[in-house]
Amino acid sequence: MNSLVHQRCRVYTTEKVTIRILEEWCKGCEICVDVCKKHCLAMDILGKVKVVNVEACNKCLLCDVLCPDFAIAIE
Amino acid sequence: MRASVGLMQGNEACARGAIVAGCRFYAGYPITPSSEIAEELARLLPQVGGKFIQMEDEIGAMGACIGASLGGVKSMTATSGPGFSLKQENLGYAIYTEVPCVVVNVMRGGPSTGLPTSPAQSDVMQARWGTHGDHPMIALAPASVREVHDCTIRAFNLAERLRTPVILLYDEVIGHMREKVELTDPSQVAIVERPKPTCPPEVYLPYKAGEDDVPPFVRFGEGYRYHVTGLAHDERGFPTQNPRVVEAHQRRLHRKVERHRDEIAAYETFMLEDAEVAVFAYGITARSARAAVRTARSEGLRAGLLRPISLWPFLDLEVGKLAQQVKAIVVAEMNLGQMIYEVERAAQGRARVAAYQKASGEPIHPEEILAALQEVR
Amino acid sequence: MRYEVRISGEGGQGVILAGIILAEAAIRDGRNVVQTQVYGPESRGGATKAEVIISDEEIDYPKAGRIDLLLALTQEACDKYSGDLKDRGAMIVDSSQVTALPPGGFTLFALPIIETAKEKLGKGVVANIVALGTIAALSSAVSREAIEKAVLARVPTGTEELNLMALAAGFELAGASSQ
Amino acid sequence: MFDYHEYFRSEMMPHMWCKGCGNGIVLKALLRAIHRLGLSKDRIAMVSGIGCSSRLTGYVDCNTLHTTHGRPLAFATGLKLARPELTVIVITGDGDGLAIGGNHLIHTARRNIDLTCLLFNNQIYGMTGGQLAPTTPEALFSTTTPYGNIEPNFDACRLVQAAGGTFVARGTVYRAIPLEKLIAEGIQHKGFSFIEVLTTCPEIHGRRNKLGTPAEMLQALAKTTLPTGVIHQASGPEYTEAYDGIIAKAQGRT
Repeated sequence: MNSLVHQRCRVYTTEKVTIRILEEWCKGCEICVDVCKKHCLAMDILGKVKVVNVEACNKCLLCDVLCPDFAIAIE
Repeated sequence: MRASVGLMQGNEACARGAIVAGCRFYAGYPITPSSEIAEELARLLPQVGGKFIQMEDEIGAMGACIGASLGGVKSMTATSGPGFSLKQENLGYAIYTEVPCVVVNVMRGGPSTGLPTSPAQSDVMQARWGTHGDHPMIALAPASVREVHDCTIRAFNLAERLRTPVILLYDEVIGHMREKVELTDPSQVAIVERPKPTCPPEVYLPYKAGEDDVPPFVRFGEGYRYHVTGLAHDERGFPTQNPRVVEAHQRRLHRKVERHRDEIAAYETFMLEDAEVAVFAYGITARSARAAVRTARSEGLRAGLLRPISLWPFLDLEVGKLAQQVKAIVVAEMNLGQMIYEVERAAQGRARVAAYQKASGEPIHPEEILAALQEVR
Repeated sequence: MRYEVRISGEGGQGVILAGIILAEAAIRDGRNVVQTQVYGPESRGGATKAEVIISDEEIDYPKAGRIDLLLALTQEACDKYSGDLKDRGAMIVDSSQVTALPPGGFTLFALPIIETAKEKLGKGVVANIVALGTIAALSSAVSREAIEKAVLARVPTGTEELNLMALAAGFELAGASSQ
Repeated sequence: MFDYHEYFRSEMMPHMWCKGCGNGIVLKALLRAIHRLGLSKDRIAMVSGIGCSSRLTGYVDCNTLHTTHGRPLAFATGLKLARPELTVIVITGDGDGLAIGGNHLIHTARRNIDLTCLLFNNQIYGMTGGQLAPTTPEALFSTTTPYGNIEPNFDACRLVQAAGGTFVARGTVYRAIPLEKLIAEGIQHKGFSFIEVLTTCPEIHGRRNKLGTPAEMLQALAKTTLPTGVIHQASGPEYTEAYDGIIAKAQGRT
């Protein structure tokens, strides 16, 4: 539902889903990591979110709607 | 409305002047001795398609006034001393965000609740410095019912022309008294509208001023989407703490008023040509001063009167010139020392500056000013 | 010449309206005029007053202070507001209400204003208009034509005749008194 | 495809809210609601007061007004009366809207003027560094209650309902999709709509009171004992429409 196509995003994609991460805007609150029941997301050593298992994403959109920093988008 | 002669109250003249000036929004809160302005506008505004609202407090009234003005409607609020104190924060907001509006203060005795039904002239410094921060200010002080009407129109014209609040200051006596007035046909009155942008929305900068230091204004909802904030802001209207931008903005606000000083400045001189002593008096006190000058002349004392109609910006040049001409200036005011300090500053020691001050809740009587003139002759 | 009139009585007697009508009559005569009154707690109940200054010149100081003509409809108003009546001024009092008079060199007219309104006209509320009639008749403040027109312009529709009768009754009282 | 960025002022982003602050989640829900209703950016005015949440107006590309502390409803009332055709959304916080601006809230509700007010309740004064708010729970700590808060807190929804508001709802940032729906309903409602949003302040409030990680604070909102959803809805004369009746009467048209 959220698109970040115009931004400098890191894109993770499969046939089912595209996850875009706008690292610049991520403040590292970890909300997305904590709410993801499929453990698709994790924090990198710089404290930014990264996708560790794009295959597991079931598009529940929790990370998308709960990221307070507009840094993650699920298509 | 046509040109008319009739009996009119000061506060009523203010309300009628507002309608002629194109005021179509009033927000206020009841307070003596200004309430008749609200009562009159509650009746008149809907007749011309305008809107009146009695707000829950003075602060809200000032806020609503600014909101309506951003909606593109000429707006006004009126109050008296204590209410004027409450409005100060939002008044500063209107100055900084350059939202035109007219604020009337019908002065009564203070401080605090003071004398609700008695006159004073003790808010002239509050008008100048009541809101915090460094800012310019425009204030007009009419001395008759007719002048209340005309100054209200002028206040709107200046507010719209310069995108800034303008204060109208007069006292309880002028607000409440009824007087014979002869009003000009409203169709003959010059009405000023706020400057509009000529550029398309994409390049519009809400706080970028032209050569006259006044940025063009566009009301909300016309496709020119922009931000208004009381935080220090740049030409786009966005908050900034960049010292260079902040300083430039502050200086432009001052320059905007200063460079239009001649447009704002208004005063009346009475028997001043060959005067050796002069009275400096405004509002109701100027009427007593005029009577005193007449009597002084009949007794052989060459007295004259300088009556400022615009109080702020202060008439430095005019007072400076007066100080070169006369040997003494009596500053008569219904407070224990406010405008006298401005007169002293402008006189620069070139003439003696003497005070006649009164803070009893009664207007100064002509005989009191006459005695003061005789003392300095 | 500056001419100062003070109309006094108690709240509800229409004293302020009488002041406004007098002022408007003076304007009809082509003169300058300022009208003031008391506001606030002082105007609620008890004594109240309206003042009218009439002049051919510009009126600088707008407050009355040397009264040429004082009208008092109550004893309290008379006591409270007669202090600055000029030595040779005129005082009109309601004869049924005002019995104790202040000392002074004024000319006194004690007239049954309220009684006339109540009994002759059947409406106590028009006492203020009767009073205006006496003022117009006993002073040169306003012309009879002007005061008649001013009354007609201010009173509620349907009461014009009653008010004109009240005004005439005032003139009559004054005429009887000055004969 | 919907893109939040279409509604941003790019030069103002990213926003200034702290790590984990719930305000961004409310902003998202608001933008989705606006998108869902198909409102034109030109016809929306957003009016805010002072505080963390009130910074929201700076980020949205519409007609925005960032006013003085506690006064956005008063400014918005003037603006709405001047331009009834605009959709006016008021952004306020618990300190802004319930403490310093509490008087405006009850009277705006009483008038039933067609504004939509989003009150961000994060239980604390965040912008000024964590002082007691009228919504801070009892016994919690703030910089001005170093020994614990002894003041009972406020139920904003009951207040607004009692004052005459005709649409009263409460949502949380944890239930962000229902929140979006509440906001959309509030905007569509004719009259004064009030939506209290329970949000989180992990940095200033959460840390001091050991309320857990940002995610834990979000999840705790799911367990709120306060009623959520639409709490009260009624119909009544809307103020600007009622005033049109006054104009008609004054002009002798009725």
